Amino acid sequence: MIWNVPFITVALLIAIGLYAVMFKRNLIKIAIGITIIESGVNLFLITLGYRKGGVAPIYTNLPSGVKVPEGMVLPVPQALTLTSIVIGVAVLALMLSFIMKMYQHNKSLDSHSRRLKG
Amino acid sequence: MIYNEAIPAILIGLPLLAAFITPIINLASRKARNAFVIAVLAIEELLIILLAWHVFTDGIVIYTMGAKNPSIVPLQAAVPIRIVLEIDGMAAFMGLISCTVAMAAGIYSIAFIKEGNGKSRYYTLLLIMLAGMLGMEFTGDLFNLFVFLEILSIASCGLIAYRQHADAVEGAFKYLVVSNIAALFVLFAIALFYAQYDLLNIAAIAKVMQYTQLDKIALVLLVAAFAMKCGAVPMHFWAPDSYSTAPAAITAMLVAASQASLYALFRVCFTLYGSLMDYQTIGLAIIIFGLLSMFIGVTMALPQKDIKRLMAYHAISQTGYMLLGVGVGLYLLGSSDFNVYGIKAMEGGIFHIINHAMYKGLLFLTAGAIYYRLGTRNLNEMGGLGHTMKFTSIFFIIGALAIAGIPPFNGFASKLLIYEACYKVSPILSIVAMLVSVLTLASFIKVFHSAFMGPKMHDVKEVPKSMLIGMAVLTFVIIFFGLFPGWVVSHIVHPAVMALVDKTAYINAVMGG
Amino acid sequence: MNDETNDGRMSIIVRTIATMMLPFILIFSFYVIMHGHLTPGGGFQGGAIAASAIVMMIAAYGHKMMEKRISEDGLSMVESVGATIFAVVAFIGVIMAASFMYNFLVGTPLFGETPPFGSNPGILNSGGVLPILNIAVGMKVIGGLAAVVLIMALAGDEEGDKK
Amino acid sequence: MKAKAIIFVVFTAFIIYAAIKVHPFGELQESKMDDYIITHAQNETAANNVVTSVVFDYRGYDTLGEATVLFAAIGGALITLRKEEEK
Repeated sequence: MIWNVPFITVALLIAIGLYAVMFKRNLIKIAIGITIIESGVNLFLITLGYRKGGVAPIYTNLPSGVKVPEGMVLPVPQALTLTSIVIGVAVLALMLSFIMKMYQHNKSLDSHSRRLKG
Repeated sequence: MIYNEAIPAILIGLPLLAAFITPIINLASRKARNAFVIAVLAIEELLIILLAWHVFTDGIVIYTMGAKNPSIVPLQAAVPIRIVLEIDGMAAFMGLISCTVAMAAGIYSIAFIKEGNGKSRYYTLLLIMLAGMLGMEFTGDLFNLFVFLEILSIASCGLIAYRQHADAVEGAFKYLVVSNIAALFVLFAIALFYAQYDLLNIAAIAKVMQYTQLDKIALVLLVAAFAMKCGAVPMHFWAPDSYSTAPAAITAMLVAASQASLYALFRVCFTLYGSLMDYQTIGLAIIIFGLLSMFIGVTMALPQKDIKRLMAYHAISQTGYMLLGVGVGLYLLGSSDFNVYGIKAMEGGIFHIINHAMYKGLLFLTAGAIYYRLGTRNLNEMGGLGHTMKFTSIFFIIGALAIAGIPPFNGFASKLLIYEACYKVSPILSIVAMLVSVLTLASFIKVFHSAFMGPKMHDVKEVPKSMLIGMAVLTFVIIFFGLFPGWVVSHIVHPAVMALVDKTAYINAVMGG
Repeated sequence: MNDETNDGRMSIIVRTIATMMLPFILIFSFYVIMHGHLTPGGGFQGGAIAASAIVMMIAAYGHKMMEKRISEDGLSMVESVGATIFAVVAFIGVIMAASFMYNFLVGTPLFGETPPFGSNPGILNSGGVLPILNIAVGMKVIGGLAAVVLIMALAGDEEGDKK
Repeated sequence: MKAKAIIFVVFTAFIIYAAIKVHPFGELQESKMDDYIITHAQNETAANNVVTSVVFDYRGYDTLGEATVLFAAIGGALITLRKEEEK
């Protein structure tokens, strides 16, 4: 249970992000909140794939004495995280350009200045 | 033909490749670009019909990405390592919907979207949206489902914001926030599965699923996420904003997109969890969501002045019918009554999915046609359009009668199945469903009256041919389904329902005996 | 970004150092992309490094000046070409009667060598289609991220003009 | 507002509960798929970096999807911020 501190940290990170999305009115803060949730979920995936004492699963100049496969961390979560980081970048780029456009129209970053919610 | 087995990959790969090439072709000529996009969409339609025919006659089709022999899953280490596409009856059924709507929307957009420096990107994103829907429906892998969910929602957001005015960007932003949070829930649920089973394949997880507490949490997250994305009632707030501000062809696509999420919801409930979960509770929850969606959607629709907003609320209400039908089926699954009328309820619900995509798509396209000529969506500023826009008004009448469930159109066929089956469970369900239908009819009579009837107010012409063809495609499907409901149910809908219910067949196709 | 005068250009020190750093950053990004199948890194990481070099130039010289050198259309063309290469490579797998995304280059002279099992110093000419896909993704990311930053800078500018 | 707060609290509790319930940090329950990939990646994909071979070979289709996401997002951003204002 106490060894689960990394997971609990990740869960708290997700909760912080969710708080920002649900209760903040500033659009930029909503975008930041989503990015925090994103990072939380990515970290969750990475921490799930950790094996005690494992090294990165790369054979180039692998230190001798590393057992294969027990001595390596899992590669699949890292690949999934890579994919999801790229998706996160894409979402962030799109979200920021929406925010810029809305700012040009409304001259305000407050989501309540119009009927926007969520 | 040797490429026959490659159809699933081509179906998803072709629109992606076409989307990447479209900006390059656009440099050469705009006409060539239009022809190219329409040709791709037509090929897609052809291929999906071939594939669906194949699936309905021979059963589940498997395609392993990157393997030497794609049609069998190499079970190294006793689990599938690579991404597997698995197309069963339900997936092929949803693919038919997506391709048909995309084709209609693509043809419609030739004239509807004015030439400008955004149009080549518009088509690019339209193709990506189609690929996203097909990818979601065909995939047999959970993480892949997440990736295509994101593709779908990002492409849709870019298109919702196409008009660039404040409302459109706002609707797109809202949709992006909602769908991204939903996608992250899905990713968290996938991580929970991964932690326990070290698997990502849906069939493989379903086989070893133990229904631990983590699995229950994952179920709640998945159901919440997909319900959020398909616009069922507690999470419906994004739907009217984004539906009403997107260009009409995109709104038709959005309807199909929300149904892809609905498909994912059904896939999770029936295949991933299946017999493990408590059917009655989940079924009852879905029925309640369905009833709420139906009722709240239609009551919110009645006072609307904006024609597309009104239709968007009706879309929420119609989603309720699908949830009701499938929820009743789920509620009865496992009991002895299931074979008697549980199947019928599910047939109704599933049949309603395709019907709704067709007539709601058609209605949004007619609303777009009005907007194209008048430049307004406000019902009070319309009137007398029936004098000049004859074809559009005929299409509107067909769509409106179909949505209200008037025979001989297709909405009647599926609603009748739902009424009959629900009556056996509880008469109240049927009564509410019928009441909602009556209110729907009333609402559309109001629209018809204020938009098309009355004295000639505007001097407008009929819309261009390509828009009419786009609408005619959907109208043709509606009339065909309305005239031959028995054939459609037994040849297309029934295999889809059986594919959804039969979890073991889905698992065995990947994991072997 | 627009704090300074002179069309958002930064001071001469920043500009000179940015110009000096540019080739090094680009070479490093190329190294990361090309060694993606041997060492940590890959197409996305290397592409992001190169895109950040372009963003650095935009920040140092101001987007008005950079717009003359690199156009948004050119960047999105680079992106399209990268994505097309990726999809075409995926499709060649189908045409070669195997499957979508099939690694068809293993065993051929181009990138076809298989490294010995276990720890080894790494062979550049290995990995099958992996290096090609890394380059494709790298092109995509360079074009895409740079185009987004450029167009955001331009859009922000337009709004400044209106005030 | 109150409903929102309740949803938030329930949801946070949910996620933290999940985090506690997951296997202890660093002690995997099951690693069949990954062990196979680690031992066979060099042979099957001819690459030393196992993560890259997962990204581009075993799950290359996901990466195609990821490239598409980036492409779509950038297309969307360019559409949103393009110059002409269409009525």
